Parts: sequence; C-alpha cells; structure tokens
Amino acid sequence: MTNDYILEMENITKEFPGVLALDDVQLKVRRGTVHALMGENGAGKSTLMKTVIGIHQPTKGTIKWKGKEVVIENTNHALSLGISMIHQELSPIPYMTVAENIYLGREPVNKFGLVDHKKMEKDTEELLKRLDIEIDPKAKMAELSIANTQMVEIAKSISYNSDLIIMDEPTSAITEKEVDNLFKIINKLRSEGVAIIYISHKMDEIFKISDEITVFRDGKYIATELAENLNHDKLVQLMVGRELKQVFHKEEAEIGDVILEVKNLTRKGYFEDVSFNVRRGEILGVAGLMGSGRTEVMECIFGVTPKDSGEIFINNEKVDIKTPEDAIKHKMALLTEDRKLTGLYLMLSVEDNMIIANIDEYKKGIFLDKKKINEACEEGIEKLSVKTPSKEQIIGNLSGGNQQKVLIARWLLTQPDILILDEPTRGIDVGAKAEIHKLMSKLAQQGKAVIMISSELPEVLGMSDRIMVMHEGRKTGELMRGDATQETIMHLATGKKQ
Amino acid sequence: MERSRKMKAKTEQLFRKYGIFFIFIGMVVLMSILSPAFLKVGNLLNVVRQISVIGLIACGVTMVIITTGIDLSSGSVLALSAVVAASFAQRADWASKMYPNIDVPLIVPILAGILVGVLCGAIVGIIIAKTKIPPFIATLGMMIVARGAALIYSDGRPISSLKSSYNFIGQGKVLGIPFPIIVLVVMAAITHVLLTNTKFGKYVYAIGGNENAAVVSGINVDKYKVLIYTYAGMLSGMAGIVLSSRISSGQPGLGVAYELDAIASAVIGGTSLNGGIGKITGTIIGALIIGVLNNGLDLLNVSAYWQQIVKGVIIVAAVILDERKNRGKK
Amino acid sequence: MERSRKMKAKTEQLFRKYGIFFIFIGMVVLMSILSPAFLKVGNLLNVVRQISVIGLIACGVTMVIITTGIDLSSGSVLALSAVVAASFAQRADWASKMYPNIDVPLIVPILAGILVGVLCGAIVGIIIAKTKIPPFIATLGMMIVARGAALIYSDGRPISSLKSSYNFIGQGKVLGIPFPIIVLVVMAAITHVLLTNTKFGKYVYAIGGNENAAVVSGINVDKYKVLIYTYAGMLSGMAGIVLSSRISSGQPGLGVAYELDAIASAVIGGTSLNGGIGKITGTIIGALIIGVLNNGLDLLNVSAYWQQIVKGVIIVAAVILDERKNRGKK
Amino acid sequence: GCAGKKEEQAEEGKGKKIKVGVSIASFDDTFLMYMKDGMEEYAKKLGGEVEATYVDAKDDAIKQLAQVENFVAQGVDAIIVVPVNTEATGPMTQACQEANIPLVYVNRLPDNLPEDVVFVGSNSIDAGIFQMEYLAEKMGGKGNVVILMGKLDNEAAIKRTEGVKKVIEEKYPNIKVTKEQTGEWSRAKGMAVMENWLASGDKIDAVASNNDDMALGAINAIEAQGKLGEILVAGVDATPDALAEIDKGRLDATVFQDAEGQGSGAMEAAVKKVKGEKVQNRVWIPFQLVTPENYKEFMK
Ligand SMILES: Nc1ncnc2c1ncn2[C@@H]1O[C@H](COP(=O)(O)OP(=O)(O)OP(=O)(O)O)[C@@H](O)[C@H]1O
Ligand SMILES: Nc1ncnc2c1ncn2[C@@H]1O[C@H](COP(=O)(O)OP(=O)(O)OP(=O)(O)O)[C@@H](O)[C@H]1O
Ligand SMILES: [Mg+2]
Ligand SMILES: [Mg+2]
Repeated sequence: MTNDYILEMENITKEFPGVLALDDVQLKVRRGTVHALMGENGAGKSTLMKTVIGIHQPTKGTIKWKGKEVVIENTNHALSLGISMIHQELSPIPYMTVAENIYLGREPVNKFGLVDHKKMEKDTEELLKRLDIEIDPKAKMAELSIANTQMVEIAKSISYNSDLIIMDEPTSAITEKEVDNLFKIINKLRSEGVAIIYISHKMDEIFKISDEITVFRDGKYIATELAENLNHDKLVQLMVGRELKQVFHKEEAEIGDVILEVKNLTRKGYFEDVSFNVRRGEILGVAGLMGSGRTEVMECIFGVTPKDSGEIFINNEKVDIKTPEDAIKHKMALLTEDRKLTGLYLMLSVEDNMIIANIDEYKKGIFLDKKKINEACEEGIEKLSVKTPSKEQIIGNLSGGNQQKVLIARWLLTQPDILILDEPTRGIDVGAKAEIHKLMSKLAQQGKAVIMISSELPEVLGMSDRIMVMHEGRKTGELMRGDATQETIMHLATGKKQ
Repeated sequence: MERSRKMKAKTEQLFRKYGIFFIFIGMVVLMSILSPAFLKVGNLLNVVRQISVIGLIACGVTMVIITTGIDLSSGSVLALSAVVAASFAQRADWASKMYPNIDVPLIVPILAGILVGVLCGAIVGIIIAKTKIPPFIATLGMMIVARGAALIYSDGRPISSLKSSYNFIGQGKVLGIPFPIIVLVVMAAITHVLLTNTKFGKYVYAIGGNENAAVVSGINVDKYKVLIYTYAGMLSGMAGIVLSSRISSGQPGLGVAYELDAIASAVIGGTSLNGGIGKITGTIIGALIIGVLNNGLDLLNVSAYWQQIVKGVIIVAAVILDERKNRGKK
Repeated sequence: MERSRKMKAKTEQLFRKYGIFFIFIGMVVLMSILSPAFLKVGNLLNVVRQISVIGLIACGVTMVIITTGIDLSSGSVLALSAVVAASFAQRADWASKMYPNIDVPLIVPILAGILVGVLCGAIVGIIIAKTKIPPFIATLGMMIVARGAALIYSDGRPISSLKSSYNFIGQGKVLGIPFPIIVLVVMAAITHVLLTNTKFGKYVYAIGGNENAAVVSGINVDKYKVLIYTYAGMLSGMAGIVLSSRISSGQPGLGVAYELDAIASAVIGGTSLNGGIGKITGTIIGALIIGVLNNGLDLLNVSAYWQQIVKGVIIVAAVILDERKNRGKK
Repeated sequence: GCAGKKEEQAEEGKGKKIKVGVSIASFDDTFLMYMKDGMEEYAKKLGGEVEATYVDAKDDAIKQLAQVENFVAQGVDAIIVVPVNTEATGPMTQACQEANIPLVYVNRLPDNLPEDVVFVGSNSIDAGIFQMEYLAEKMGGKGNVVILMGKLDNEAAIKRTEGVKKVIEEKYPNIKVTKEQTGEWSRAKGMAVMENWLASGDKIDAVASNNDDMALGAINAIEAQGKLGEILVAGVDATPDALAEIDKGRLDATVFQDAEGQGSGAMEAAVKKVKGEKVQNRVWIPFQLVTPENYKEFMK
C-alpha cells in the first residue's frame, strides 16, 4: 500500500448547538483503497463526511485534498474537486425521473440551451447498464422500491467520475444480490485508483471489502488499523469500548399455544394465499428478497391496508381487523419498516413518541395524567437504555438506533401479545442490535409471540425458532430452526418450492 | 468549555422558545415611548378587545395548521353565524324584524350562532377526511359558499336592533374587563389545555407530525380531522356572535379576510405551516403583535397609506428576528 | 396478475394525468347545453380574455408553489405595477396628468410596470432565501406593503385617460384575437418551456421535491429561489399592465384577492401545495374552469348570491372528481 | 400687526391645535378620496389650527369601531366618521358620547342617530332614483334594464339599487330589470360582467350602475362589441373619469354627489363643535343629475 493520501483530515472538531459531534478527530485515506469508517450510532461518521462534501464547515481543523489544504465551501465545490457521496438519508426527488435525478445539477443541454432529455436518458441507460443495474431511466423515483432508490443513488455518485466516493451506509436498503453487485463495482473503481470511504453497520461487509478501518467512538478518534489486522471481536471492542462477544442473544423460551393464525390471506396485486401461524414464546422469522411482499402481509394483518380475502384468528377466535386501532385492541403491535415514513413523529418529543399508541392508559378523566406518563416514559427509556438527554428531547435529534429503541418502547408500552417487527435492526449499530436481540428473546420468554421480518440472513438464522420464506407475494415454505441454512432459505426465496 | 457551551445553548433555547414574546415586549416598550397614550389601561384593554375576534378564530386555525391543514373559511363562517345569531336576537319591538313573531331567550341566538359554526366546520372536516382533497380547496369552497349563504339569509342587509342582553356579549364589562376579552381568554385557555393536556391534543400533533405514523399508531385520523375542523368552525361561530354583538348588528359582509390575519397570528406565533408544531400561547402573542401594530400606528398618527407599509415591514421583521426560523417552509 | 395490474394502472394514470381536463370538458358541454350563447366564438374569447390576468399571475404562482412556496402578494404587486405603468401612459392632453411635462413612448410604461413587478418579486425572493422565513409571511408582508405603495403613489385615485396605444394591450385585437389572450398564451408557453425544458425548470421541481437533495446535488438553492420569485413578480407586473390597459385606468385597488384565484387555479390544475408537482397546462385549465364558471353563471342569470354558492360547490366538486387526490395536503 | 400677534399668542395659550380623527370607510373608494380632499382643504384653510388624522377602515365595520375607540383613547377633540355600515354605528356613537367627544357622520346616514350627533350627507336612495328616471325617459318608458351593483352588502349598493327599482315599479310598467349582478364597485369586474351579459345575446337597452367605475367598465365592454350608442349607461358619483366620458358622448348620465362639499362641511361642523359654536345637526347635501346638457358645470 502506498502512502499516497488523497484526503487528510486532521484535528477536526464540529460543534452543533449543544452537541459536540466531532472532537479533534482525524482520517487519512489513500488512493485506490477502500477505507471503512466505523462507530456506533451517533459516533460522528456522517457528520465528518458532511464536512468533506461541503454541507458542514468544521468548527476547527484542516482538510488536505491531494496534498493541498482546502476549505470546502459547498457541495458544488466538493463535486468539482472530485468528491462525491452516497448519503445515508436517501434523498430522491420523488416526482422526477431516474435520469433527472442522476444528472441533477449538470443536465446536458442542446444548442438552444434547452435540456437534452434524449441524451440524458441515453447516458443514464449506459451508466446503469455498465453498473449492471436494471432500472428504467424514465421511471419516476416515487415508483421505485427503496432498494432501487438506493441503487440510483449509488449510480449517481459513481457517475461523477470522482477520485473519492463516500458511501454512507449504501447497503442499508438492499439485499445480498445488489450488495454483491455493489462490491463488484467498488472493486473495479479501486483498481482504477479511486478511493472509497465506506460506512456500514454490517460487519461481514466491512471485512469483505475494506483495506483500512478507522474507528470513532462518541465523536472521538479511536484508531486506524489495516483490516487484515482486525477481526470481528476486536473491531467491536474498539467501537463500543468493551467486550461484546456473542452475536445473537437467542435464548430458549417455552413455546406455547398458537396465538395468531392467518389463513389464505390475499391482497390482489401484492400477495396471495398466505397462511401461517405463530405461537406464544415463539420467534417467527420471515425471510425473502426485496419486494417479496413480507411488509405488505404484515401491514394487512395489522389493518393498515385492506385485505381482499382470507381470515385471521387470534387465540382461535376469528377477528375482523379493519384498522390499526382494531389491531392494537387485539394486543398486536407493528414496528414498521420505514422509521421515518410510518414510525417517527420527528418534531415531537421522545415522550410524545412513546405514549401515542396507548394514550388511553394515561387518562385521568378527560385530561392526561402527567405523573403516569412520566413513569411510563422513564420505564421505557430505562428498559431499552435509550440514550437521550431528557424525555423532552425532540426525537429527530436522536441517533437512528435510539430512535428505533423509542419506537420499540412505544409498542412495549401497549403490552402486546403479538409483536411484529419489520426490519427491527436496519441501520442500527452492533451494540444496539445486540440489545434489541436480547429484548426479543426476553419478550418471547414472557410468552409473547414475535414475528420478525429481516433481510439479513444471519439475523434470521440466529434469532428465529421457525422461518417462513416468501417469494413474489406467495409463501414458498417454512423451515424449523435446526433445518435452516443460508442455502435452504435462498432456495425458497428465489421461488423454488420446498 | 463544555459548561459554557451548555449555557450558551440554554440561553439560545430560551430565546428560541420565547423569542417572539421578547419581540412583542420590545414592540410594547417602543410604542409606550413613542406614544404616552399607549400604556393607558383603557388603551391596552382596547388592544386586547380588538384582537378578541381574530384571537378566537386563530385558536382554531392554529389547531388546523398543526395538522398541516389550513382554514380559509373562518371569516365567512363568522359572517354566516353572525347573521343567523343576530336574526334571533332582534328586539321584540323592532318593526323590520326578521322573525316578527318569535321572541326567544338569549341562549337561542348564542346556540344558533355556535351551531352554524359547528355545522360548517363539520362539513369541511368530513369533506377533507373522506375525499382527501387539499384543505386549501375545501375551505376555499366553504369560504365562498358560507359568504353566499350569509348574503342569502340576510338578503344582503344588516340585521340590526339587537337586544341589549345580546349586545352585552360584545360591549359589556365584567369587573371592568370587556366581555369579549373574557371570552377570548377562556376559549384560549380551553384550547391550550386541549392541545397540551388531552388525548385529543396529542393526536392533533401526531396527525400533523406524521399522518402515516398516526394511522399505524392506531389513531382514527379521519375522525379526528372532522373533530378538529368542527372545533375550528365552532370558534368561528363564537367569533361571529362576539363580533355582531359588538357592533349591535349581524352583517353578511363581516370578517372579510379575517382568516389571513388569523393565519398570520398563528404563523408569527411560531406555528409551522408544515404541521406538527404550534402553541396557543404563541398564537395569542402573534395576534397581540398585529393588534399592537394596528392600534399603535393609529395612535402615532401614521398616515393610512404609510401604515400599510410599516405594518407589512414590521410583521416580516418580527418573524425574521424571531429565532425559530424555518417554522414551516410555506 | 402483474400484467392486469399494470393495465389498470395505465388507464388510471391516464385519468390521473388528464382528469381535470375531462372535468373541464364536461363543464363546457354542460354549459353549452344550458346556454346556447356559451359556445359562440365571441363568448369563448370572452372567457379566455377574462382569465388572462389571473392566468398570467397563476403561471408564476404555479412555479412558486412547486417549490413548496406560496405567493400572497400577486394582487397587490399587480396594483402597484398598474398605477406606475399608467402614470407613464397618460394622454399628453389630459389636464390632471400625473407627470404633466413628460410624454414618453409606449415602451416606458411597459418597462416601468414590469420593472416594478420584478423588483417586488426580487425583494420577496431575497428575503425568503436569505432569512428562511416562511414564504407565507414574506409574501403577506409584500401584499400589505405593495398595496400601501400603490395607494401612496397614486394618492388613492385612479390614474386615467391613458393613451390609446397603451390601451391596445388590454383592448386591442390581432387577427381577431384579443391581445390579452395573446399575452397569456405567449407567457404560458414560455413558462411551460421554462419548466419542462430548461435547467431552471428542473431546479424548480428539484427544490420543491426535495430541497436537501437539491443542495446535495450542488444546486444554489438560494439563487434559484430569488429567480423564481422574481419571475413570479414579473408576471404580476405584466398582469398589472394588461389589467390597467384593459380598463384604461391604473387603480390602486386593482387585483384584490386575485392571488386566491391564482392559487386556486394552480391547485385545481393539479399543482401540489406540498411541492414538486405541477404543470402550466393544468394551471391554465384550472383558470379556465374558474373563468367558465364566472361566465356561465352570468349567462344563466344565476342570482348574485346564489352564484357564490354554486361557484364554491363546483370548485370543490371538480377537485373531488379529479382523481389526483392528495396532490398536497393543504 | 401687534394685535394679530397677541391673538396668536392667545390661541397658543388657549391650548394646542384641534385634533380631529377621521375614519373613512375605504381609501380604495375614489369618491371618498375626493371627500377626503374636501376635508383636507378646509383644514388647510384654517391654517394649522387643525391637525387631522385620517384612517382607513378598509370596509370593515369592526376595524372602524376599533379606530374610533383608538381615537377616544388618544384623546382627540372631535371625530368624523364615514360609516362602513349605517346600521352598525351604535357602539361608535356611544363611545364618543361617553367620552364627550363631538362626532360627525358624513355621507351615509346612520340608522340610529341621536339629536346631538351631526350628519352631513345625502340620501343614497335618491341617486338610484335620479339615475333611473333619466334612463327611463330616454328609453321611452319601455325596454330592458340591467343593474350593476356594488359590493352586495354595502348600504350604498343596496339603497341605490332600491332607488332604481322603485322608479320602475312605481312609474314604468313596461321596463323590466332583466339582470342584476355585482361588479364589486370595480371597473374590471363591471366590465367582465357586462361582457358576459352581452355574450348571452339577450336584449339590453340600458345599464344602471351603482357607481361610475363599473359604468365605465360596462362602456368598455359595450364598445368592444361595437354597440356603443345602442345601450344607455348611467353611473353615480360624477368622478372626473366619468365626466370625461360624458364629454366624449360615451356615458349618458351620472349623479353628482358633492364629495368635497360633504368633506368640507363635515370638517367645518367638527371644528365648530369643538369651539363650542352653534352647528346645524343635519346638513343635507342633495344629489344632482349630471347629463350631457349640464356636465360642464361639474368639471373643475
Ligand atoms: N444538524 C445537527 N444538529 C445537531 N446535532 C447534530 C446534527 N447532526 C448530527 N448531530 C449530532 O451529532 C452526533 C453525530 O451524528 P452522526 O449523524 O454523525 O452519527 P453517525 O456516526 O453517522 O451515526 P449513525 O451510525 O446512526 O448514522 C449525534 O449526536 C447527532 O445527534
Ligand atoms: N404502495 C404501493 N403501491 C404499489 N406497489 C407497492 C406498494 N407497496 C408495495 N408495493 C409492491 O408490493 C410488493 C411487495 O412489497 P413489500 O414491501 O411488501 O415487500 P417486502 O418483502 O417487505 O420487501 P422489503 O424487503 O422491500 O420490505 C413489491 O413488488 C412492491 O413494489
Ligand atoms: Mg450516519
Ligand atoms: Mg419490507
């Protein structure tokens, strides 16, 4: 490895009102390497990257680009220097086409100064083809799945032909197949001398792709090591500052009666004829590729969307769930897949976010009982060890992991018997992930039924008692804990019958 | 360093939270320096009484805006409720009485006025909840329709010669305090408690904060939308009663463009047009700022044309000075 | 399964895309059945000429709304530009001329009127871009200030006796087509091309669709916001010229509440108050719907009071019937 | 010279200037602006003795009440009001009486007017009567009349329209009011309504407009249809614009209301009241019909 640094950041400090996000950190990236940036939620990874791309100005510190000190004034400046970025928060422009999104800000024009849509679409088509991504350049972003949205962002960042590409959690919304594709692209870029800063909470990816790893903790620089000198446990220890051994906290629970039974559930155009059940004390994993209809099934059971046919039984009694209100009355809870879209009230406090689903519990006459609310919130914060300055904090200011914990707390406060968790650990760091897993085990032990949708096969394998697999809106099979392997699941998930 | 940073953050937060209040105080101080008449008790009561109508409407509008809605119908609904209420409150001895043979107790016109507001609000709410059309259009429609209804009901003429018991609502005093002020204070307090301390209030913020999430949290969003617009309609109805009794006459042309002042009060007071954020205290201060401006500029003898220029500039300046920038992109 | 879903989606999309157009056609058919005079060429030209002013404003407003903004100042800016333009277009022989000693060519009042619009728009744009206050407040401020300025400039009086060359803009015909229609068609076409075929247009949609994404893609959002409001101001200025020349008089009270009609046109035409969505073709159809309503109800001799009720109901009904529900929560 | 000086000193000693608060229904109303001119001129004539504040009630009765209350709080010496609504003056009258401040209403006659309150103005219904009588005569006692009304709830619109209809009902059985619609006092709206009416193809013989601005709009529309001269048009107010149109033979008649006379009369009454001089409490300033025969008298 050469000592040819393309980016050198030293003594970087970044303050937000009331928050010291980065405290004297450093990061040095060599040409032609993949440099992983690791740390728990809120460690300051994204913040540092935003100073590189010109969204934030560091409060203190120097940035050297190709050996020369620079002040990166804005995104345009960064782009012109040869730096581009895939942002952690996907930010598509929903009603514009894929091509328009990719070439936003540098649209090709014809000799009249008008935008040359044909050329733009052709260029996009070529770009996507080169990257092996199958998306229609003329499709509106709003019509794409999250996975495809993410692929477009990836394509966009590459289309700048930059010397440094920052990838802030590029795989949070895509499955193995697309990840493999991304890695192929990264390898090719690396061989062309492009440097990549790679941020992810998925450990296996880090060891697969990175050359060097820098670790941050609580806004402070901890270490930079060659990837080959680290292993999973060592890296985790650097990140969390303590030892964190076992990956999955699956504990035995007593499996009881069937509590939820779904029979021939159909919602035309989304899924068809889905039947399954789940028992008290059981964790039912639901696996499948992107768009296999898992989310839709669960939303339908929960009354978010209407069903066309099929029956649902709870404790062997047929129930008619038309709205989430009904579902909650039947002691169900649904942690949705998209935190921002269907979970969080971003501008409301932690407290309001926590109590909203069972507010009737806190009523005293027509008013709310502040004391009861306080107690409940404190319990929630403590039980899930949510890191927040206070329960009055606006939830938008918490890190993603902590936001997720608040949402879980919201549903635990409703005292549910059946918990549906859709991608409960997406974008969440190892520490928090372990805690959520531990909690799932505990809930099962208390006799609750847990349904967990996850796109991470290791998680599904590690946590489930039983695994249901879906493909294109149909259930393709069910595997018991002992029988399931990555291969058997993928077999079913790609549509081959059991 | 950690400490001083926190201190700084705290004061910043304080200003952020109460910024518009400080700006209001600044305006009051400035006015009382410029015009000795300003701080007289009589004049101050004037200011508050003058905003009582806008204030009432603005309480409802605040709630609507918190849910990312908007209400353009307030002024017209006010007029409709004013003519209906007035038609039941005419003096028995008045020759051109609308209902010559009916003489009803005071409670009837009051209930009638409120009922009109409630009905208009409920209709708007049901349309918005059931058809999902933008509140801008639904309330614009009601704005036009209610004005037409007020004109038809009253045949375009003022409904006058109201009973003195009815006029007391707008003109009377209790312990030296004008009754409209009491109405405003009571309704603002109720709305404040409703928003901060009840399930209904929490749902209002939740619907405005993230409607999708609200559905998943088990909130019957449609039902609450209907309730919210109904409540706003009720307040417009009350405003119509206060206004007509204040000028002893129910007129179909009352309240034109009041919705703009009400919305402006809410936004100046920190309510976000993007929803999820807003407080009644802020709205009342917003209304007071507009009231002090109207009153103060008259006191200072600023010429009518220039008043508009000064008023426009000060409203914008107040919001710019207030730290809570970006309380809504609109 | 996949396939039939796509088919259904396609026809749905068709109606979604052109729904309001079908509703408009429906209205036209209904009107021509109810009133034989409606479909006469002369009357149809009437309808379009009558919406030319609202249409001009609405083109700018559409652009502003696409960026999640709002423009309440259009009507007042129109008035200011009308009085300024008129003051330079008075007949030389008129006794009470505002500038008795100045006689300037036609281009001067036109440029002056447009310049006024451009300036007002630019000021609003700069305030919004630099201070990040809600456009609602910034344009509300300009609405009040510009009206005041128009009153001061004209001293509250109409500026009349305009040159016939100036009056041609509003009253003349070219090849039998009223000139205001030509102005509208040209400006609507320019705005349409601007929005669909230029970088500027792409950035308008990008800013409205996702301002963060626009920033991250290196777009100078502030600069474009200033340009957008300036463009809208320019169109209001042109509308002022057309209107004053149409009535041969620049009056400070012109255009009151026109902004509401313009916003309604845009929203009826499918522009989302949440930003990112909107088309000039839709807006023009929205304006035509309002125009056909006004014209048709007069033709049908619907009484003045009832007109309001019918108009309100039909606007709401049109938007409900149009499939593109939820084009903006507001 | 010496005596004059003494007088001046005496006056200064007597107190400050006379402060008069004036609330005008709407500054957007051209007619009322000419009336304001009359007040200003009269005040100027008195030479610095009077300090008048003019506020715009923006056609909002409540705003006007607030303005009067503000004047009272401010301690002005007299108040002049052009009421937005003649049936909503009670509380204003009361506020002034309680504070013992002389009050003068101008132009529009309040429904409820105590003896000690001054009124200067005319009777709105007369404008409609004069206008329609002239039109009817010119029409030869038969034909179709359309009415362009002001803002629907304004008393001037209601009363003037009433006047027009009264003439027809009482004297002309062969004249029919075929259409009536609001032009909201504005030239642009008046023009649009007239365009639509003309497009309907129905026969129109005369237009009775509640004010001149709408009448001028109607004339524009008529001219565009090439029907100038075929349809009679009459307005109210005799604004300079309207007189110029009569001069050109395009407008047939208007009704003059002495705006400046009302304005100066009101100011005079207010000042006299303050000084304790005797004032007539009802000052009627009648309307006058303006026709091509006599319009020159009204041009300044
Ligand atoms: N605009 C901001 N204003 C205030 N605080 C902020 C802002 N942006 C980030 N922070 C805070 O700075 C800290 C670092 O956040 P950052 O987003 O960089 O973390 P991260 O390492 O990327 O975490 P994750 O893995 O969850 O993405 C957090 O405490 C966060 O709350
Ligand atoms: N609102 C919608 N409108 C149209 N199609 C939709 C909608 N929501 C989901 N779909 C489609 O329905 C299918 C099932 O999607 P769903 O999100 O349930 O899949 P999933 O298995 O949960 O996948 P993921 O891993 O992405 O969550 C997909 O083809 C998706 O594109
Ligand atoms: Mg991050
Ligand atoms: Mg899913």
